[in-house]
Amino acid sequence: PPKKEEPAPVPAPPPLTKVTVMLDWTPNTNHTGLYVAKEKGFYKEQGLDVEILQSGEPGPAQLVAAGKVDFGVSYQEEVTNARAADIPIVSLAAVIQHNTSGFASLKEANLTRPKDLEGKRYGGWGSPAEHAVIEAVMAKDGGNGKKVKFIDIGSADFFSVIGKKVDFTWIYYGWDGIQAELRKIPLNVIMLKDFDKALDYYTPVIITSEKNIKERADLVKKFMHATSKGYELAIAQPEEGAKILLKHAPELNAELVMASQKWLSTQLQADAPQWGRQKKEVWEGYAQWMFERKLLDKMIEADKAFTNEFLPPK
Amino acid sequence: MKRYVSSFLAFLILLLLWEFSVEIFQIEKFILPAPSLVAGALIASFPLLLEHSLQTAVEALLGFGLAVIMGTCLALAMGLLPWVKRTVYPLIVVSQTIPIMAVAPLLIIWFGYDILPKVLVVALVCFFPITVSTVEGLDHIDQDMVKLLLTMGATPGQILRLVKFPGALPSFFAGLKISATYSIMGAVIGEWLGGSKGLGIYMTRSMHSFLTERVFASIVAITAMSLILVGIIEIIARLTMPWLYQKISWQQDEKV
Amino acid sequence: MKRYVSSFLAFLILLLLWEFSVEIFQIEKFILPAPSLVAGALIASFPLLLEHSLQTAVEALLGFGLAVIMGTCLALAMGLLPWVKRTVYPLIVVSQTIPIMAVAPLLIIWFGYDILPKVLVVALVCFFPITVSTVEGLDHIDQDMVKLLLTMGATPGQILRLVKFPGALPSFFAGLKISATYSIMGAVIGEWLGGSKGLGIYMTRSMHSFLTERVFASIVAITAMSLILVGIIEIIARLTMPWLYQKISWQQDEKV
Amino acid sequence: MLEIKNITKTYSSPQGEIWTLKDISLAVGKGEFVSIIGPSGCGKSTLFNIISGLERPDRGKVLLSGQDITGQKGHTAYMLQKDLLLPWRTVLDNCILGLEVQGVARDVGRKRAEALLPEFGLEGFARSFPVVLSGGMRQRVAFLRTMLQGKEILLLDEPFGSLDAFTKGEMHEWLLGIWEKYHPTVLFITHDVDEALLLSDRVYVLSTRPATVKLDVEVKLERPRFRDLITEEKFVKLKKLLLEALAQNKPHS
Amino acid sequence: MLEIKNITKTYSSPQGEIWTLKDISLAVGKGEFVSIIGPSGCGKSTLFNIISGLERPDRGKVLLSGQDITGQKGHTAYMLQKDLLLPWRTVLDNCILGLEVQGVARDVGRKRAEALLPEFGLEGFARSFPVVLSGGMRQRVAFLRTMLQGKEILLLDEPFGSLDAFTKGEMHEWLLGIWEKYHPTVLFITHDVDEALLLSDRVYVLSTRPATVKLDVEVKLERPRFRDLITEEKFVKLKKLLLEALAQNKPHS
Ligand SMILES: Nc1ncnc2c1ncn2[C@@H]1O[C@H](COP(=O)(O)OP(=O)(O)OP(=O)(O)O)[C@@H](O)[C@H]1O
Ligand SMILES: Nc1ncnc2c1ncn2[C@@H]1O[C@H](COP(=O)(O)OP(=O)(O)OP(=O)(O)O)[C@@H](O)[C@H]1O
Ligand SMILES: [Mg+2]
Ligand SMILES: [Mg+2]
Repeated sequence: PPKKEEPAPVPAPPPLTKVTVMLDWTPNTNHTGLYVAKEKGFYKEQGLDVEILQSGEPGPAQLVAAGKVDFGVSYQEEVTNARAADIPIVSLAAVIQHNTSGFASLKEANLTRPKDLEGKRYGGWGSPAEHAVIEAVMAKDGGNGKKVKFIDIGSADFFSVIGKKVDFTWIYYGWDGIQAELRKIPLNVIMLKDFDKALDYYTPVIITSEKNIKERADLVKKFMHATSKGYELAIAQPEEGAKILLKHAPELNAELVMASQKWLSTQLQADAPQWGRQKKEVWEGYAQWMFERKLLDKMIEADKAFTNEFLPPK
Repeated sequence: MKRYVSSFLAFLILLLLWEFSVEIFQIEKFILPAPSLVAGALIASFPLLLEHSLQTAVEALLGFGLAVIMGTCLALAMGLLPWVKRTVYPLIVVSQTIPIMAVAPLLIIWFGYDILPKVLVVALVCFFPITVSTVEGLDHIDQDMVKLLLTMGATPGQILRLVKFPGALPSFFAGLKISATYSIMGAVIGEWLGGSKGLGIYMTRSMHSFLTERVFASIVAITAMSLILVGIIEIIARLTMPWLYQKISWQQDEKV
Repeated sequence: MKRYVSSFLAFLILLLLWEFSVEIFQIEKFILPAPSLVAGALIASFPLLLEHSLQTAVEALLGFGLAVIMGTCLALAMGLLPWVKRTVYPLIVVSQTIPIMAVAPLLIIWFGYDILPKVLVVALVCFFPITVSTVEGLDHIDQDMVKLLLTMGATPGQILRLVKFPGALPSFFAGLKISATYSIMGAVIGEWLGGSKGLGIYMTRSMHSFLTERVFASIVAITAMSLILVGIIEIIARLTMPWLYQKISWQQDEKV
Repeated sequence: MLEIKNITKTYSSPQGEIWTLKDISLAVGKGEFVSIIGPSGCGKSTLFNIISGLERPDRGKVLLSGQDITGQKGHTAYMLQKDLLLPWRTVLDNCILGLEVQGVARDVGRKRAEALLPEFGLEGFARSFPVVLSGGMRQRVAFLRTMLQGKEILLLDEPFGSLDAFTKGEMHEWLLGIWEKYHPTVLFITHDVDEALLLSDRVYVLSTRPATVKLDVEVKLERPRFRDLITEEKFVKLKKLLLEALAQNKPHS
Repeated sequence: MLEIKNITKTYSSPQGEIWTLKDISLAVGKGEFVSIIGPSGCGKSTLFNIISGLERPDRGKVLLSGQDITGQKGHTAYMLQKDLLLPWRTVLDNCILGLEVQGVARDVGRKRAEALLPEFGLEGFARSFPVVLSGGMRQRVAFLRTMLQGKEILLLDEPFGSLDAFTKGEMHEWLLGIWEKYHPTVLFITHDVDEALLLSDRVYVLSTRPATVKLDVEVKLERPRFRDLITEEKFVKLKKLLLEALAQNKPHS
């Protein structure tokens, strides 16, 4: 029998570079872009093999700085704090353009504006920043934040406490707010960004270490290009994005993920020219705001805290 | 088995009480899900739970194994060399006051986010009971047995093999059983530090998705796995130490 | 005290090693601060640390007290009524496999946000060793002593007071000491659930502010407080049970 | 004064029924010192448990001064096989344990006990804990505790079983002295033929299980007695008698 | 064969020096059964510890067949005061412990031991663990273990001290039989005068601490001996002699 022709040897693809990303929480719709990029092979196209990890204590900031993971999902407050403590991390992209958090209460409590919160019970986790934020937001509306009663609810979730032990708490609309919609619990939410421009900070953001930027700029660029592509797809096809997220984190509540992803798809890029782009005034404004309220020991150099350099050119 | 009947009944009654109070007081399921709901979640997410459980089991077993090795070596060093015991034992006891959750982040920073830090958390949790029990076992060996072997001209190695090892075995296994109880829990704590698979991950994800019944389902899985591990050790103990479990008939009836 | 000299020296050597390796390997302080830095943080934030420690101490002591009451009552019930022991004991042992961190959020939901859930966490952590030790103490009381009192015509109350209570005391105190070791840690875990004051809060805040040396300072505080508590219990034990600590001179020398 | 009538007792164990006592009858007069001797495990302690009311016989009666006290506790002062000193009580407080149970105020009891300490060789040890006592002293504390209960009859179950031969000898001499002085009514269990003969007015020999009374020997040796009696001819003759009775119990002879 | 020459031993304890043995000399001939009797705590076990090489004397020598073995282990087979059976070894494996330490293969040792089990009343118990044995059987296992070591001299420290009087009597008879058959050289410690006389060819009486040799009695009673010997006249006479020697040790006489 004629000898079968040996198939031409396919040139072995260059070995993939191992890259790790640590999330700021359990996987949620904020992270969909990362999973999409992984699932759709955007990372592989760039020669990367990305592993996505869930975090606990401590957040990813220290791990990124210590070089234990390459990238992390963090938020502007943490990056600011870290840089003030000389921990060299840098924000590469804002995952959501505007702050989607706010003070939520049951509709029947009728707390529609910050001033209404006077004399009400706030359920928080006891960080000094909470006091400052509440006072700032209420001051803008002519209210007195000192009149709010603070109650520690720690790790208890929104739904187990609201309307019982406390009147309002601080939530991310894209997760808890959507869950409330699904449960048909009507809420009033006072969004932070509507009342104090300084509080319209970026949360979450994608970070890496200064060392990576200096020594492995190419890798950072490849990672961010693929990630951008992932988030762009999530913006364009939220249902597809949600499905991919659920495939990688099947423990999540599917209904919640679907609804949340749809809501977020309009928030991710929002009014920015491009997904992920950050503005210096946001970084400086928030740092200044923190410094003024003694939440920071020293002022940070805002333009070192973030960079847009690794986003794909537009 | 028979002697556990009454606790099992008590447990069933507790479950029923729980089921009915949830019903009667209309407790919302995200505050306290009814046992039936938990059972449902257990069944519905069984394949997923199994997958995570396997990861946790691997971590727990590796950590447990590491703790057995570390604990036994340290206990032997302490049991055989008094100055090691005098020096190390107080430090080990004091170290127990350090909350593992406070040290765990350091483990992650030092050893990365892979399986290693989880294994180390399990080992840290498990190693104390094993060490303490084994040291106690070695301490309580009848010194006259050692003396007897000395009169026979035995070497230190023979004394170790013929008297000290077997004499410390019951305490050693007692320590193993305590450690086994905590090993799965240790792995879950380790997973809370970060990772991508395991019951601890399943648990936090469920918690953050407001799926309280799944949180309970994972507690059930943790307990079941712990009990299985303890059971396995009990079986090994019985096989290793038949003399301890031999039925003692009325001693007076075997007269000279 | 003298017998702790060698461990203390070993501890100092460890500290020195740590100090120098941080120096030599240029380990960044947010990864592992040098002991001198920790000492500095300890001194600098002493008043703050003291304030938080007081809160934690109050929680720990209340929880510990609660555990003593719960544990003793349960142990007495189990020690005196065999059917209670047969039913409850296995359940208690199995309950030890449930990670406290998994139940803690429920405590918050059920018992509010005040000091109570923290006290409960401490009590849950502490109550197991106390119960188990006391039950064991009651189990190992010489039944012939009970028999002796019966022949004297003693009532159950008299037997309890004259034989069972004092006979179980040494085990009871052994359990107390183990519990005391874990009580401060329990309070810190409780505080991690949420709160506004206490070492646990101080610790998470320091962690989130990347002040790792303060995290270590709080670990030092936790250890110190635990040791003080254990010491206090040791003193109480010595005062309560003078017969246990009485110096035994060579028994052969007190011949008839 | 104490009469035991046709006592029978069977235990059930996982291995089946254990027939311990079979139709045992014996009597102790007032001020008499009576010993019971018998092989290990024959049921001697069981008999005492029945007399003291700790257990009930299957059949038979216990009479004290003609009154039926079967199954009633508190009529006798029982000194168990072990000394059973409570380690957490001082010597003095161990002595008054029985009085305390009876409801006597501590102070009263302590005074009564303290007066007797020298005679029991316990002077200066009132406030010591039992750990520091030697074996012989422990037995004397246990004995004082038994005496102080003020019961009409003392049941002593192998009080010197755990002592070495020399201490035992001393205790014998001491006990003979105490007995001369107070003449308590004593029922005494022992394994030791020499001990039984030296101390008693009468000796019952029990058989192996199920125990029956094999022999009932009057010990007609004049009192006061001393230790040297052991090697005297009359004594050795009685000993031979007892040893033979015991040997008949052995399964292989 | 075994000679002990001018042995002196002092312990230091927290309460000061304890002078245990003072210039003790004694000798045991080949095939002789020699007993040592003395008050509790006088230093009998200490003497055995020195002979077996576990401890060193302050002064004096231990000679075996003329050879100085002071402080050397492994020349004697020592049966300690407790039976010290290893609970995790079967009866058979307990018996061969000494052989195993000497490096004899297990199989060889087991065969040798198994052949002797019937004679030691242990037939059918080869594969049992010690928990199921009675006190007398335990002592026989310990004795077999000692014999099997194949040493020239056996040191037995109160082997029957923990047995009750009846079991003890049976063990005496059994030991007399074994001794008739094998004629081992034995040095035997006891508290019990009857036991010493019944078993031995010679008895040394030690004084209280510091122990010296008070008396050295040849026991000229014909062999084979049986238990009834105890009540015979020759025996009682010797007993009186020993008891008197012991009584002289008492501080209060
Ligand atoms: N509670 C019990 N249940 C079953 N059997 C028992 C119980 N108490 C004693 N026996 C059995 O009854 C028999 C007699 O026991 P007892 O303690 O009266 O003997 P004894 O003559 O006092 O022995 P010793 O001389 O060893 O003290 C023993 O064989 C024992 O096994
Ligand atoms: N290691 C030791 N350190 C200090 N003193 C000791 C030591 N060993 C024994 N002694 C003391 O030496 C004395 C003799 O002890 P030994 O055990 O030889 O007596 P014995 O005659 O065997 O007593 P018994 O008949 O009770 O077995 C005792 O008073 C004891 O207190
Ligand atoms: Mg008895
Ligand atoms: Mg001795």
